[in-house]
Amino acid sequence: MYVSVQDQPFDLGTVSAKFAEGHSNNGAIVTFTGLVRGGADDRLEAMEIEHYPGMTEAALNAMAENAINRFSLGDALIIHRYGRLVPGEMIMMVATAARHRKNAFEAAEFLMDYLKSRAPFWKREISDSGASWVASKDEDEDALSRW
Amino acid sequence: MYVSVQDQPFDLGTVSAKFAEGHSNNGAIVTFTGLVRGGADDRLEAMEIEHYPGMTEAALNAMAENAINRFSLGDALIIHRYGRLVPGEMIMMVATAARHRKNAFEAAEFLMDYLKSRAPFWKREISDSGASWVASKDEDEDALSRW
Amino acid sequence: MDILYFAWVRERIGVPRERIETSAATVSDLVAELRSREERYELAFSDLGSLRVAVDQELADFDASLAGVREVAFFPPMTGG
Amino acid sequence: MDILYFAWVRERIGVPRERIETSAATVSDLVAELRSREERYELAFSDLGSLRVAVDQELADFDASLAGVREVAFFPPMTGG
Repeated sequence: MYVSVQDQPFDLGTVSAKFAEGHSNNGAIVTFTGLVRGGADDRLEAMEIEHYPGMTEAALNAMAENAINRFSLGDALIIHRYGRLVPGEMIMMVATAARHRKNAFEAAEFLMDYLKSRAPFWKREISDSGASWVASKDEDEDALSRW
Repeated sequence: MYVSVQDQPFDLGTVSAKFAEGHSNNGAIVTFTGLVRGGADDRLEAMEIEHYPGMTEAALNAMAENAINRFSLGDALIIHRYGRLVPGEMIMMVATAARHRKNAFEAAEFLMDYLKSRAPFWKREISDSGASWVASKDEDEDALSRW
Repeated sequence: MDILYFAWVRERIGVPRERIETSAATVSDLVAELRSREERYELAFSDLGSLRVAVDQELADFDASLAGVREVAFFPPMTGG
Repeated sequence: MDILYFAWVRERIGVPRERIETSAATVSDLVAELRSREERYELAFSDLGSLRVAVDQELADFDASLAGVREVAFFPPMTGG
């Protein structure tokens, strides 16, 4: 299990390759990577992510442990950045390893659903018209009800 | 869109990093990687994968195109190996890029479900007790009914 | 007790954290006490439905007890991932 | 017409492909013609429920027409991924 809350970028290739190493009992590996989108008309200059040091690490560790137990994972990984990011940059990623594909997929979706509305991160979008906090979506809250 | 049927290994890190480049309108990237498992008691020596040259490439291209259209993907990738593989080696991977996570996840599962029972590959397991063709699973056939 | 504020709650209150002396029994009592202090608190806590609270770094309800609690944080619904 | 065999169908027939002259109108007719040839074909085609067929490299049903077809392939259910 690996959990990291960091302001520095991470390398998807390096992280994916390292995560996949030595999984001779886990036939299925799923990764999800979230990137900063440019926005509807590409006017987003940057995204600033604030978090709650201490609580964030504890929340992410608990989510990864829950996923491992619930979906019988061989391994799980969560990396989430904070600070200022520009469009195209990677915000976060999760990775899951399981014996079969169904559990690996479900665990990755489970982690994403919890990260969206239960991990203490707040996004603010900076464009040429100013800065605004990203509003939470009802659909993200609703997504939790399936677990 | 990238589709490859190959006997040579691929590098998950390199492929993932390259696939994720320049997706400023796709906020969500999902990868699935399938590895050869050692088997219940680690007695598997190797897996041999046979395929139907010509039909395989056409089938995989059609699946990738279907996924892109059906889930409004920004991009899709399928790599599938054939030949002799040992436990721990990567058999195949898919990658999907979409604006939102739901479509990226669903498209990756869609591709996996179709690869399992509609792409002309046949696996044979070699152990110290001999060689046997892997039987198709009813659950894999059933998985197609959700799409 | 340490009180922390994040995102637009922090912006409205004007500070990221402060230490206060309180005998509030629950989070709700604490909120009522803060709202009675100054306009900026009244503004930040005007719509509790749009607020979330963590007690000692765990998500909690507004009726959670503050007995023995060291840290309470207020913030909008989270937008991670 | 080229006939291709894969996996255990190939093993039972003994060759990966062969060219045959046939006037079979459908895949089913072709199967019947092959079964009447030799024991190894009878063995390979004994349970059609466990076989799949591709006509000119596309999955097809056993009642598919062979008019104008260049290549027919027989194999067990696929096990990719």
